[in-house]
Amino acid sequence: MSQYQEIATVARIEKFANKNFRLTLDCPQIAASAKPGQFVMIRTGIGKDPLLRRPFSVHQTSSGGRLQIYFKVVGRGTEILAQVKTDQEISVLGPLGRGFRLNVNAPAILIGGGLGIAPMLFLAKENCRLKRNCANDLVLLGAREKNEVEHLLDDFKRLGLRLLIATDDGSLGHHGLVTEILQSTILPPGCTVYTCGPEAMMAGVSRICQAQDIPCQVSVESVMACGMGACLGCSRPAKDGSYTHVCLNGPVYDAEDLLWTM
Amino acid sequence: MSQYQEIATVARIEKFANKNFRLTLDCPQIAASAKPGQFVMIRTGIGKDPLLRRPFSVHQTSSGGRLQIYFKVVGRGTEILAQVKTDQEISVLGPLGRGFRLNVNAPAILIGGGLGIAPMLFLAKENCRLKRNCANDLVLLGAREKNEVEHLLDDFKRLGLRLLIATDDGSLGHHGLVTEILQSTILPPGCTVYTCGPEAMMAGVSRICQAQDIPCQVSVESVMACGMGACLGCSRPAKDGSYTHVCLNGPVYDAEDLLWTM
Amino acid sequence: MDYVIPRDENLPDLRVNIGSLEIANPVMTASGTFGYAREFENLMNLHRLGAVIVKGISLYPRAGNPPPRIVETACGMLNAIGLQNVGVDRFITEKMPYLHGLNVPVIVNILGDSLAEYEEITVRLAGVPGVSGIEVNISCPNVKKGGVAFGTDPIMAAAVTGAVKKKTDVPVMVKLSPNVSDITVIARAVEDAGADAISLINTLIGMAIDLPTRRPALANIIGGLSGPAIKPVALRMVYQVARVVSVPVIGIGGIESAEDALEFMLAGATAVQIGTANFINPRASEEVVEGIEAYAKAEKLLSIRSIIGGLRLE
Amino acid sequence: MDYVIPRDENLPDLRVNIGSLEIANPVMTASGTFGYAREFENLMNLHRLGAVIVKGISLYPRAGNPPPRIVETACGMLNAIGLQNVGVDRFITEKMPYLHGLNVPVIVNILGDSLAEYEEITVRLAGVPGVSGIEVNISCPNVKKGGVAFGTDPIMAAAVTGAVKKKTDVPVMVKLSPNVSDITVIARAVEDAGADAISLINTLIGMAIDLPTRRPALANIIGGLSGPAIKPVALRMVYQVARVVSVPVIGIGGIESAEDALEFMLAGATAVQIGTANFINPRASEEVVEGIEAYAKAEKLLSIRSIIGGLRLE
Ligand SMILES: Cc1cc2nc3c(=O)[nH]c(=O)nc-3n(C[C@H](O)[C@H](O)[C@H](O)COP(=O)(O)OP(=O)(O)OC[C@H]3O[C@@H](n4cnc5c(N)ncnc54)[C@H](O)[C@@H]3O)c2cc1C
Ligand SMILES: Cc1cc2nc3c(=O)[nH]c(=O)nc-3n(C[C@H](O)[C@H](O)[C@H](O)COP(=O)(O)OP(=O)(O)OC[C@H]3O[C@@H](n4cnc5c(N)ncnc54)[C@H](O)[C@@H]3O)c2cc1C
Ligand SMILES: Cc1cc2nc3c(=O)[nH]c(=O)nc-3n(C[C@H](O)[C@H](O)[C@H](O)COP(=O)(O)O)c2cc1C
Ligand SMILES: Cc1cc2nc3c(=O)[nH]c(=O)nc-3n(C[C@H](O)[C@H](O)[C@H](O)COP(=O)(O)O)c2cc1C
Ligand code: FES
Ligand code: FES
Repeated sequence: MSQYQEIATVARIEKFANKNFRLTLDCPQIAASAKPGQFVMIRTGIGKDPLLRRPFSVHQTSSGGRLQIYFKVVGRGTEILAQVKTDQEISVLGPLGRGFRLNVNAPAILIGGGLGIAPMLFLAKENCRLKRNCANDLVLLGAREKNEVEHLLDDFKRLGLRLLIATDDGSLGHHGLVTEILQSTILPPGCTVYTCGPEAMMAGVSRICQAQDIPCQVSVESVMACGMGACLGCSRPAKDGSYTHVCLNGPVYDAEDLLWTM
Repeated sequence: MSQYQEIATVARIEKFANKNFRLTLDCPQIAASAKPGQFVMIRTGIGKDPLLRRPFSVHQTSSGGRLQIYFKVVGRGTEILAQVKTDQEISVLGPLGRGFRLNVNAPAILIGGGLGIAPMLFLAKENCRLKRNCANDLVLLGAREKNEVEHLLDDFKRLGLRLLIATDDGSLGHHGLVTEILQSTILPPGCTVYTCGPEAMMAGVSRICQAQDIPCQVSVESVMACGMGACLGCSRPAKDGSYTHVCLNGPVYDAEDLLWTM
Repeated sequence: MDYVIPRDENLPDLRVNIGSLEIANPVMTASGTFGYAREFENLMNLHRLGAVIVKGISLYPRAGNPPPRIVETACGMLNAIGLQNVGVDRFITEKMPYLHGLNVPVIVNILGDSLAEYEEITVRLAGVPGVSGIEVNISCPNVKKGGVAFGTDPIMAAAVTGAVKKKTDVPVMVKLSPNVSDITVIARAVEDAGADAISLINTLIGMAIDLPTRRPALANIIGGLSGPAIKPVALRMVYQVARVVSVPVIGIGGIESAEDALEFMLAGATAVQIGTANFINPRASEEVVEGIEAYAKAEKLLSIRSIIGGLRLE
Repeated sequence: MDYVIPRDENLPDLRVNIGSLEIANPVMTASGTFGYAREFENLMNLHRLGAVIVKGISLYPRAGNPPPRIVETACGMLNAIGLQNVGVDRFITEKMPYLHGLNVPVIVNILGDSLAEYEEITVRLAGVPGVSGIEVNISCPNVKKGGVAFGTDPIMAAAVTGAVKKKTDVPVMVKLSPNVSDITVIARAVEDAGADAISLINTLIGMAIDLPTRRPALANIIGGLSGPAIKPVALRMVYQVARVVSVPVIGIGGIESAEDALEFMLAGATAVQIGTANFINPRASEEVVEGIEAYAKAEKLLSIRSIIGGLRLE
């Protein structure tokens, strides 16, 4: 498993919703080895404050050595990151963690909620690339409002996947939760669910899957200091009573291996 | 005495030598009340690191509400400051300290060394404005090399002052120290010397003035936390054995009131 | 002396009590970081402050340490001012009249090298118009006991507290040094000795070196660390002490914003002091008052007192 | 075990000695911040390290604390990992073989709730191939003595040191807690008890609160503060201790660069450990080695030992 600490150059900055940004980074080594569901750790500032790197899922990579992240401004680190300029250099560490275990023989149901959409594009691309035909597969995207998701739709559509949207305010697609669509949709037999999003959403998805006996992989979050298994800070209770470390054993897990408290 | 904490906008950035920069700030309240020899305290970063403001002499002001500083990159704070962009907002506190006590009845000899040239332009302008005729006055500027001083010459020349230059490497003017010019020049009788520059230079100037009984005002530096008399951090031994506080009692002193150890 | 604290019934009640002293809001300025208040009059509204705590005053004037006295560190600063001050007598004649005129409670931070000095300063401050409280700085070395700080020995800390209490009628706050193994032991000792409130923390002892010259960055070699860097230590000590004493605890250390101040109050502080932040933003303390008020409004708190110690632990 | 340290005569001599152990350069990784080294193998050249110090090992496996275990603070971080580790037996079978293969001295950080536990871990580590030293973490609470940390009481600190020394032949470093009134008292106690070196500092005890939820930011409420924020405290303690003990002092706390490391050496440290910086820059420790080498070359030092304690005070 190769990992790199790379000085990436900011190639492009896209501002979607008020607080949602997509960065394209020139970052050839990491881009070449990243797998869907893996993440990178980024230094947002140059000084000693903020001190720690921040984790972001790999949103997509290009064969030209580029890597994208899609993020929301929620605090100091992301606020600084939202202010980068084109050609600026930033330090990126990755790829980190265990990504999705894509079952190319099963129809794939990809469910992304909020910023959890970020890794889903990469997974969708990989899925379609490996399967060639992904007409049987389905992408469900949930967001608070239209703005948070519509700019990403083209990228998904281009892959030829079926796409269903839910927004909390009804400004696009189903008015309500993405889990509601999941429950009301007839899923292709033998499918596998891959999901990333808010904890409550993933808990809901995993409950639904469990009830229908559908394999479900979830990508979860945790506070992280190192992202590489060195600090043991990113612990999360596992089903077997032990702690699992999200940066090393995750971020993608079989839903049934985790404890869901919500 | 009015002081302001102002959000200034960067109007212009000039890069002179490799590490020398001049910033023009839209900063109307401070610009309107600053006097030559006073200084401002600037927050260089947005985070908590670097924590403290950094002091810079007022280089010049304009009636249009602009204020300039002229600075050299020597550490973290100035490095960040050198990277500001036009239209960026930065927090400026000032005007602070006691400036030069300009004697309009005496010929003025202004001596600036290195970054000590910064406050001298403002003083020269004020001197010429108040006196109308400043043909009797003299400006001596010292620098390590040509690049450090030549970009400022036009601003001085425009005022109609006599100008003499010394550079350590001889790339412009006298090859040597500015104190050497001072000693070899016949000074107008009854003149007053105003100086700012490296400690050793000011010590030299003050020695020469003392020997010839010429009144000499010096603008000195000190590390500062608050710049406004609140922390008592900027102490400097005074001739009378007490400590004086550079931000409040200075930065401009009568040379004879200070202790010169060099 | 009684301050009439105007209360707008539409605004949340920000008043808190430090012993018998009621202050309009829980925000004070920390000793040594706000001069004698006058330095800030052009830059903020001094009347918005809960109280002003002035630079530490000793019996006789002190010249302080040679420079350099300060140096910046990561998210903090070290200072070794050396307790420079004009002495209690000149403080009373030169500084108190202005402070008295502010109509804001003034708390005088005092320090001494011996019990007798602490007592004598207190005696001289007794009855001085405008002095609403005394804050006893026990971080100074006790010259009689080989230079060990009063603040690191519970018996000495209690002795100073008792001595000062005996000589004054105004509330006595005792300001503890964080450089101890168990802050609760010292806190309990000064509470038992009669302290009306406990201020913490003073600075952590630190050091910085200038590599190019291979010299200490401070002429005094060691100095006191303050600023955001120390906030986690301060918050922890406030939390620990507030659980074991019943007098008010005043939280100090790295507070820059209303959020910081509110965190200290949740941890158990009745009030807070703003220190190093005054250097970076002269309006810091006023902004903290405004921010606390806005928070109280947004959270519909009738009184800010309702959040003191309100940390959720279940 | 003897390491053959290749010496290029054109390069400055970076070797230093920790008791009977000679290391190639004064840079080690701090316990708990470098995993078991393997985590970094793709990202740096592990062979450049002076020594690797592994995560604290206890007699039995420990699950550690519930999350959240970490939170960022100003220029620092708090951790309450809860000493999660696989226990000494699994450490020896699962982790040591890889570490042994590195040809870099491995120092095992150990911790216990009682003297007997410290002794037993030491016994089990005796003779394990690749174990070049033991670092005794005495910041843990002593369960037998009501949870007071071994490291805050000189008598207990000495007892642990003596107990471990008796059971091993490799050098024993004792790692002190900075949360004490007088670090020199503890340092002298462990030196007298036979410590071959003194590591300092461990983390300062701190706390953080999440205002929106009004909850502690860490499930454990309090945690250990590390990173650049604590460097001034660490440097001061290294300076104070190096003046009163004759065994090597190992400087730890907020070291990110060669400059930081050299400052600790000027203050009296024989070697340093890189902690939190590993999280931000996995190459940090290697870069510190490179930077120290470059400094030694530029300053024409025959041996890096010549700057230990070289702070200019005149
Ligand atoms: C494996 C992994 C992958 C991730 N991928 C993405 C991604 O692709 N896009 C993206 O936008 N984010 C992603 N995140 C979350 C992202 O790391 C955080 O939003 C970011 O670290 C916040 O940093 P900050 O400095 O802005 O906020 P901080 O200043 O650290 O925190 C500010 C506030 O935000 C809250 N906060 C902290 N982390 C989160 C979080 N994860 N979600 C919501 N609130 C939070 C804090 O509790 C605090 O109240 C991922 C996290 C993990 C662990
Ligand atoms: C009243 C006053 C007016 C000033 N006016 C100007 C001005 O007009 N233009 C200008 O360029 N500078 C001026 N200075 C100096 C300026 O404040 C410092 O250069 C600046 O604070 C350095 O900040 P930094 O963060 O870049 O360096 P730091 O990271 O703080 O320091 C980096 C290194 O530079 C050294 N250093 C710190 N201060 C100085 C200094 N004053 N001179 C040289 N080395 C220093 C430090 O010892 C350290 O080794 C003035 C200082 C004072 C007190
Ligand atoms: C420059 C300076 C001078 C100080 N002088 C005093 C003093 O005279 N008496 C005192 O009790 N505390 C003094 N302190 C400590 C502060 O009052 C406060 O306890 C400490 O700085 C921590 O708060 P902060 O992090 O908000 O600055 C001083 C602090 C600084 C930075
Ligand atoms: C996440 C984390 C885990 C740690 N675990 C241990 C440990 O197991 N044993 C120990 O002695 N010190 C432990 N420490 C303390 C470090 O070894 C070091 O003493 C401290 O972090 C200060 O150094 P720094 O500022 O460079 O990080 C830990 C520190 C961190 C941040
Ligand atoms: S983030 Fe450090 S071990 Fe996972
Ligand atoms: S810089 Fe604070 S008193 Fe001068």
